[in-house]
Amino acid sequence: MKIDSSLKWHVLLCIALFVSLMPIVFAISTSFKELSEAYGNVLGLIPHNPTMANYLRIFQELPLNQITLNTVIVAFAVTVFKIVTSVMAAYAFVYFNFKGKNLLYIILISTIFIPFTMTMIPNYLIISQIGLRNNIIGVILPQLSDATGIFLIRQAMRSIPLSFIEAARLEQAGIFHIMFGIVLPLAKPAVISTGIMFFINSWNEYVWPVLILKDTANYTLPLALQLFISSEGGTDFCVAMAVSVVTMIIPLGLYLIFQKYIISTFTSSGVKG
Amino acid sequence: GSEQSAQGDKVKIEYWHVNAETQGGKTVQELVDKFNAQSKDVEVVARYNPDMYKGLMQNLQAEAAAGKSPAVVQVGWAFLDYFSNNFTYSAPQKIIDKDFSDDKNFLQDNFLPNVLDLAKNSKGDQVGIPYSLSTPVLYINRDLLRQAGLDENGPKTWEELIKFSDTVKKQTGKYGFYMQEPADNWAQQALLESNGARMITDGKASFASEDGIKAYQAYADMVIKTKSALHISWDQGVQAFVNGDVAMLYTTIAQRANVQKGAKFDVAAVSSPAWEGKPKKLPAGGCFLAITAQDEKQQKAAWEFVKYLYSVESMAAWTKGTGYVPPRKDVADAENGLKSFLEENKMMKAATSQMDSVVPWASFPGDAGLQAEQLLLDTRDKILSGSISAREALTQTQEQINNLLK
Amino acid sequence: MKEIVFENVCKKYGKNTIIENLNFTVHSGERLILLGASGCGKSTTLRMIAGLEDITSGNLYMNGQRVNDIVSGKRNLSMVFQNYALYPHMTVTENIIYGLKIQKLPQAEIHARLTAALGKLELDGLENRKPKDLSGGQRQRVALARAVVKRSELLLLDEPLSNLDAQLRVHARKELVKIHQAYKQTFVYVTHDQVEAMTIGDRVAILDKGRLQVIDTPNNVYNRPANIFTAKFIGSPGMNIFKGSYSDHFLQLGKQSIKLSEAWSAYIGEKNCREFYFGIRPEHILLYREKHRDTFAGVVKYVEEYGSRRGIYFETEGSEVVAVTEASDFKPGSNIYFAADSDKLHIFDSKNKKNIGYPEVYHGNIYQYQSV
Amino acid sequence: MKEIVFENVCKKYGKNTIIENLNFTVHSGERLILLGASGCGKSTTLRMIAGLEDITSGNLYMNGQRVNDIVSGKRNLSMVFQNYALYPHMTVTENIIYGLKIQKLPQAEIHARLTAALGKLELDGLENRKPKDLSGGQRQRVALARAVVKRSELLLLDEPLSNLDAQLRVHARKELVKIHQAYKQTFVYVTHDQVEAMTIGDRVAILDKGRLQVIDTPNNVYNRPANIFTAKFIGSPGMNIFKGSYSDHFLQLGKQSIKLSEAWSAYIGEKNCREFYFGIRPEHILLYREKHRDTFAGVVKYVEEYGSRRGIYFETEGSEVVAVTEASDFKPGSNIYFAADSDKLHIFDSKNKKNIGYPEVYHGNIYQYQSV
Amino acid sequence: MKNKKNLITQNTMIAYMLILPALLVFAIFMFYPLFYTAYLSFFDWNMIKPLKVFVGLDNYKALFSDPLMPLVIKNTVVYILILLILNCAAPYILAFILSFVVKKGRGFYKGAFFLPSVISLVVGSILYLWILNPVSGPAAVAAEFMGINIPIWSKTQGLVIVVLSIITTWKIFGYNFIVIFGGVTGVPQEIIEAAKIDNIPLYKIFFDIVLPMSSATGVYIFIMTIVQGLQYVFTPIKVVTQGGPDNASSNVIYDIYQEGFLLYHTGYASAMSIAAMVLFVILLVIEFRYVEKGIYYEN
Ligand SMILES: Nc1ncnc2c1ncn2[C@@H]1O[C@H](COP(=O)(O)OP(=O)(O)OP(=O)(O)O)[C@@H](O)[C@H]1O
Ligand SMILES: Nc1ncnc2c1ncn2[C@@H]1O[C@H](COP(=O)(O)OP(=O)(O)OP(=O)(O)O)[C@@H](O)[C@H]1O
Ligand SMILES: O=P(O)(O)OC[C@H](O)CO
Ligand SMILES: [Mg+2]
Ligand SMILES: [Mg+2]
Repeated sequence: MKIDSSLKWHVLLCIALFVSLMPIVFAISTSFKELSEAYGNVLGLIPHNPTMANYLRIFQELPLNQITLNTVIVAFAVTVFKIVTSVMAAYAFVYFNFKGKNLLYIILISTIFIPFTMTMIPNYLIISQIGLRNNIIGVILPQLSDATGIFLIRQAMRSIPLSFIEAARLEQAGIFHIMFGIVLPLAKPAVISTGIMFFINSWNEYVWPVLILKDTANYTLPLALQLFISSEGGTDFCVAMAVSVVTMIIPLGLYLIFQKYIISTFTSSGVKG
Repeated sequence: GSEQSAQGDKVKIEYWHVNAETQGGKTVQELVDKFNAQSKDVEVVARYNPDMYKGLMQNLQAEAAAGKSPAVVQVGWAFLDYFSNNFTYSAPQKIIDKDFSDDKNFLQDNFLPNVLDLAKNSKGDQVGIPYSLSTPVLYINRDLLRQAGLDENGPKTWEELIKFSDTVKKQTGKYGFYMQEPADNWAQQALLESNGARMITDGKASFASEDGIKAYQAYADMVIKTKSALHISWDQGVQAFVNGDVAMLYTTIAQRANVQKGAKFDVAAVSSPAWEGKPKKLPAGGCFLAITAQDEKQQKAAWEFVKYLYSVESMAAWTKGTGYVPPRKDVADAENGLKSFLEENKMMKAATSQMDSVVPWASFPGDAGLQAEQLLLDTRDKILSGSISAREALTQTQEQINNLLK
Repeated sequence: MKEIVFENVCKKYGKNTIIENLNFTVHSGERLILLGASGCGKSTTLRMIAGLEDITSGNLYMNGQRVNDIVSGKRNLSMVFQNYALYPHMTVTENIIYGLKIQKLPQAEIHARLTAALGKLELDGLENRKPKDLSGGQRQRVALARAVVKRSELLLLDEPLSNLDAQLRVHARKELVKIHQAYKQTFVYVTHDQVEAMTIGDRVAILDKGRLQVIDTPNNVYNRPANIFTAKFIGSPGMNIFKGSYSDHFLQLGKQSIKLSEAWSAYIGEKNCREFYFGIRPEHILLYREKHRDTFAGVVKYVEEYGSRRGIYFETEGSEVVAVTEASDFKPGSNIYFAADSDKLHIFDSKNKKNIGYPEVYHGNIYQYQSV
Repeated sequence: MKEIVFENVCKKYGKNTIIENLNFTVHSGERLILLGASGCGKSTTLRMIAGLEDITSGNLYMNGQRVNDIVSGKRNLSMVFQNYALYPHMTVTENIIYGLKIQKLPQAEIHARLTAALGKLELDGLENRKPKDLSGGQRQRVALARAVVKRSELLLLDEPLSNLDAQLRVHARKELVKIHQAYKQTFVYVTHDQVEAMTIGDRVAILDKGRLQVIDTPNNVYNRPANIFTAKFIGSPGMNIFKGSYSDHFLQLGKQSIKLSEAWSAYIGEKNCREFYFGIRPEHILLYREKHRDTFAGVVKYVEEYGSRRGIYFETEGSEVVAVTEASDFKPGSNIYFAADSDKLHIFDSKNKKNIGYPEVYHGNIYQYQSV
Repeated sequence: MKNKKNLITQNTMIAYMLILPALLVFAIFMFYPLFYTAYLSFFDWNMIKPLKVFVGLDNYKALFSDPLMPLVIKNTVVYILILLILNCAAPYILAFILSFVVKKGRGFYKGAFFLPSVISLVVGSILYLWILNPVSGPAAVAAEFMGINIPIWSKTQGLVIVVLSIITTWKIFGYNFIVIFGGVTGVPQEIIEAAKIDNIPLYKIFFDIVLPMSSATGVYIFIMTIVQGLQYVFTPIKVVTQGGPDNASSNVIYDIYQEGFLLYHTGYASAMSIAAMVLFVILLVIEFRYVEKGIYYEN
């Protein structure tokens, strides 16, 4: 009877999974198809005439290594900085009392709601003025901090029982020990999930880099993808899918490699000891 | 930005284009490389701007706000007025007159007047030179037409097209017709103006004439009444045609490569249909080149480059790479031009053969022009969803637009 | 090595007063036991010493220095938390040596202390487990180990052995005393186990609803309880207390009366009191099946089995009395007669509920502390 | 009302075997105590009964039905968790009545049970507190109240009173027994407190490293321990065990020997054993300052104060012995002589470590259970 | 006393130091642009004209009389509701099922659900545009086998929002799921066990115990779904419908974009931005005032 009741759930879950994974399979399969087959044989997941042409094309036409490297640099830099600044700020908001704390927090957090397009032009002017146009540093700079991160990590820190901090205080642990020895490990799931979110978002970011980056050699992957999408000329769907696959391959790979670790940080929180 | 490079004292200029890899991006780079190789004192950097002319315009906006500007830009026809009103540019003839007396007659000699007129704004200034030219054509699925017992060469008139469409629907159960529905009214303009309506008369919207209403309603009836025409977004419409689910596709010649590569059936392109007894009026798609270089040296360099792009060889390469129709007079027949290419690519003929019907793409004047265009888009959705008649919708919208334009 | 002085210390949570005007001294190097009913404020007191709880008013001194505003980390103490507060993300070893690593002790020293603590607390083999994979008692021992390895001047222990079995508890108790002998730390030790209090404590402080009731040696607390609260609190079951009156050698309890010893009669006469409470420990009550001279009568309500002994709860004159006996023939509902050996009486003032003292003859009368 | 049968039950965590081949029955309506050293598997056993822990192999039956795969909720039982497991976001009241509300009991009934439980466990006034605003003992009582109000057929209690003071513990103990008398549930009760085990248990099961050592009445467990482990485990300090040999009325311990009583001599002769372990409880050892006939000699190592009594740890023939005495004049380092009253001896087989039994004359010899 | 004072100032110093880096970035790249935006909202300008015409509150007035506004706001609310159901409620339930009901294959499901979230929404949008093509996409072809006709959602009012939300969901579901899963499994096992012993039905355990105890995570996901969801859904709108048909899929953020970057009503778009921000901040304050009170935090 145990098996019975969970079978029902498994069926449900598998349907959900199918919906969720099918597009990815579809993308991969299409990237190995010729355009005519992409149109004609929509349901077939295995190409009749598998072709590498789509991949060859992007590798030949684009400095793909450089573009990938750019994307990696931007995504890592943005993620690391956002996480560091967020952790620091969240820590201050949770474990210190100071004047104007709540007001400052509300002000910072309310910026979560501001669409990036709103601040885009003034930011572009700033970046231009300091001569970082067409430079990935210019892409990175305005993204060194993030209210969302502060918010999430603060939430997580607030869920850590005070008694652990108390125990550490008794050990004469200073702020850095408490931060790195106790709070961070216990808030690790939150920090990692926020980091993942930052990474993914930055990896796929498009609007801002488009504005800043001009030369193909400075491009990031999502910009490269745009090269194959055109409303007027028609999108070369197969090539676009090949770029998409290339674009997703690194985060996907990273995720698959660290999946165990990532998932376990979420599940092993066991904060209540 | 456009800086002077120390190396070789070449003037470095930027050329902004919208050509994705699927739409001639490679050709842009080839042309630029060739130019750079042969030019002693100019070096061009080509910069792709995603998201078509709108995207380019956005980037140009940001650039201008930062006090910079490229030297040569592609400007979509829809942005003709907006561009000329808001950006600093140099009329090509002005630069020619100042520094390049040899080229004094370059424009008159090489371009049809109706083509040159395409790049004139509402004040009548020649803002730039037409570069990418496209017209709407009718792609047909011959297999389907045959299956429905119809003439495999497609309809010649809209009236015929409507019948064809209904027949296909009845005979095969598939859709008969799809007219492109991007974020512009380009194709719809062809439909209306060919029936004798005018989108704009004397700077005012005038599409809600009887002719306009009739044409639009006929189109809407296919969608709503007989349900033989498809009302769907552009990519999906093209996909449906290429997949063989729609018999006729009315869209730009620029989609030729895509359709040709993707379709597995007997596909052809024929010229835009006309309304019975009326002349065709087909809006020009694509773009013109404008010179936005600010200082003299740059302007000179820009012209050198522009002139190069309009050479017969360059034009031919451009057409081959993109599927656009050459705006220059003598390219199509020249040996070093497109002669052999056009012979091989029958589909192109549908477009080149209707060049004499080209009219400017309606661009509502003034700052509200873009908004007027948006209103027309909303109107299209309203009419095609059947929530409101073409008459009512067009009349209302016309009034609204004219209020805006005041 | 740390002397701790409470001076009018109060602690409130919102409007609730938890600790009221606490005044006492923990001598340097002594082992002080904090006893008191559940919820009386023991943990709170400990946490105030540790600096984890703000002091609402009053002063707390350590070695003469006022420490109200000194943060925990600067007080040089270690603590075993009632709920252990083990770091869930660290292994047993990491939990234990975390503080030592912070102190930057040499690796060898850390290792030595760790090994010693693991051995003493029988934690070998669990070094790499996380707290959630330990049993309750194992967690508690890790908490104890963590506190002990620090060898700080002051050790605060909040029911550190409550989840250990008797053998291990005896063992741990011994180890704690050994540690104390080696390092002479000041201990403040909260426990509910009276045997633990008696064996470990140099002195015992008893709290009731946040007020200090008594602070005295374990022996005195048991044999010479300073007031009724203490008398009832210590011992299990606690002392029976009756409201009585005295007249002419006779102790009157409701309608019944028994004769007191000469010594008591003289003493009470001397003290000149009429109304008082008298108390007798359950294990000092003599029970009879039949009425005797100088016994009170009652009816058995409830019998509690302690193995070879029983707790007989019976009612007399409207109040419940408990006696502990080896006899097994009292059943609920049966009549019972009892006497109090006047040698083993305690008498308290009816007003301030304080012990009025003992006649000289009984001064040597120190009974053995017994738990059932 | 629930009978529970363990049949070859095993439990492993990964490679660690925690419970090995457990076979025993908890009779319907009995109060069974689980005793055992910290980490021996008591909580695990309880959790298997509750259905919170998968059974690795073997069968568990309740009222004859195999329940290995029956989910907790369907087993109709309540449980007091060792670490309370209170819902942190609910108030005391909400915690207690949550289960009842789910059962859709009438409001009045819920209210009545709540009020009764609050009263019995002295939780009045705390109704609206959240667990984190309670003291340790208060939390424990809430956990107890939550389990008790359900009145289910089976009550599992994991050290439910460990954080209560003696008075409250006596009181809660009484309440628990009353509840049992009223509803005759089956109790399975884990405790480290031997007094609790003796007072509450109908039978006591002793576990060691996941194996059942003995299951018997409290009296027998104390007075007639079935094997050496039990003998050492029960009592605090536990029984002293020596390896000895017997020849001709004399008990040989290393180089020393003492004479045994006739009864023992005869019994041992009858059993025909030479080598054995003999055991004596610390409270049954007689201590002398000077050498007497039939005494062994030793040197005092360590003295533990229990208030009026002391635990004297001394060494003899290389092993440590502990005796409990009222005498106060044994100091570490001094010589000591001791005898074992042969009335109070226990003798175990040297191979299987089981009790060989007692000569007939001693059959009535049931000593009182004592804790120091 | 002196000591405490010192301590306080020292602690305050540390606190400020910790916040400083974030604050610096914010000041330059967020607050300054915001002020600039606020400033622009009082002008009629198209971003490049040399002349900014001061119009006072005209932009705001226009905002309130804009006939599109009610529609856009309604759409925004509908988006929020759908996104909340799909990306807050659904993953919560799924996380609960996976952590307390179905224990086998947990890792696999978690991994698989998370996969799409690493993929860019542009790709996702294009993919779905194809897959969900109601005439000739795989979904339509498959549905045809079963005799179902897929409506032309991209041109159907109401439905278009649902489909765009589904595309967005495809992307953010996995991430939300995994974060919520972390929160849900953070509920101590014993507490769930206590409830199980009491034969509490699963849905009750969910609502009475898991939800309140993981509410810190819940609120986070709730807010993130609103904020991120609205911003994320921007991409599919842009790629798939451009706000159509007849604005039926536009939302506040897309509308700001359209006004600002397609129609170049910079001043007006700025006014819209500021109004939207004020609206969201009010929501946030309400959240702090009322929601946070009901939330269970350890400290
Ligand atoms: N998840 C786990 N993985 C490995 N070992 C475990 C795990 N959980 C418990 N154990 C071990 O199982 C043994 C039995 O644990 P259990 O909690 O049943 O002990 P116990 O008898 O209740 O002890 P205590 O009296 O200290 O509470 C312990 O040695 C413990 O370390
Ligand atoms: N945050 C709080 N708000 C209100 N009252 C509290 C709070 N924390 C504790 N209390 C109350 O303070 C009193 C003292 O608590 P404390 O933890 O010191 O008791 P304790 O003596 O250690 O009890 P136990 O032996 O049960 O652990 C208790 O009655 C408790 O309910
Ligand atoms: O592709 P083009 O340049 O022909 O333009 C025609 C389309 O309608 C533009 O959206
Ligand atoms: Mg406490
Ligand atoms: Mg346990």
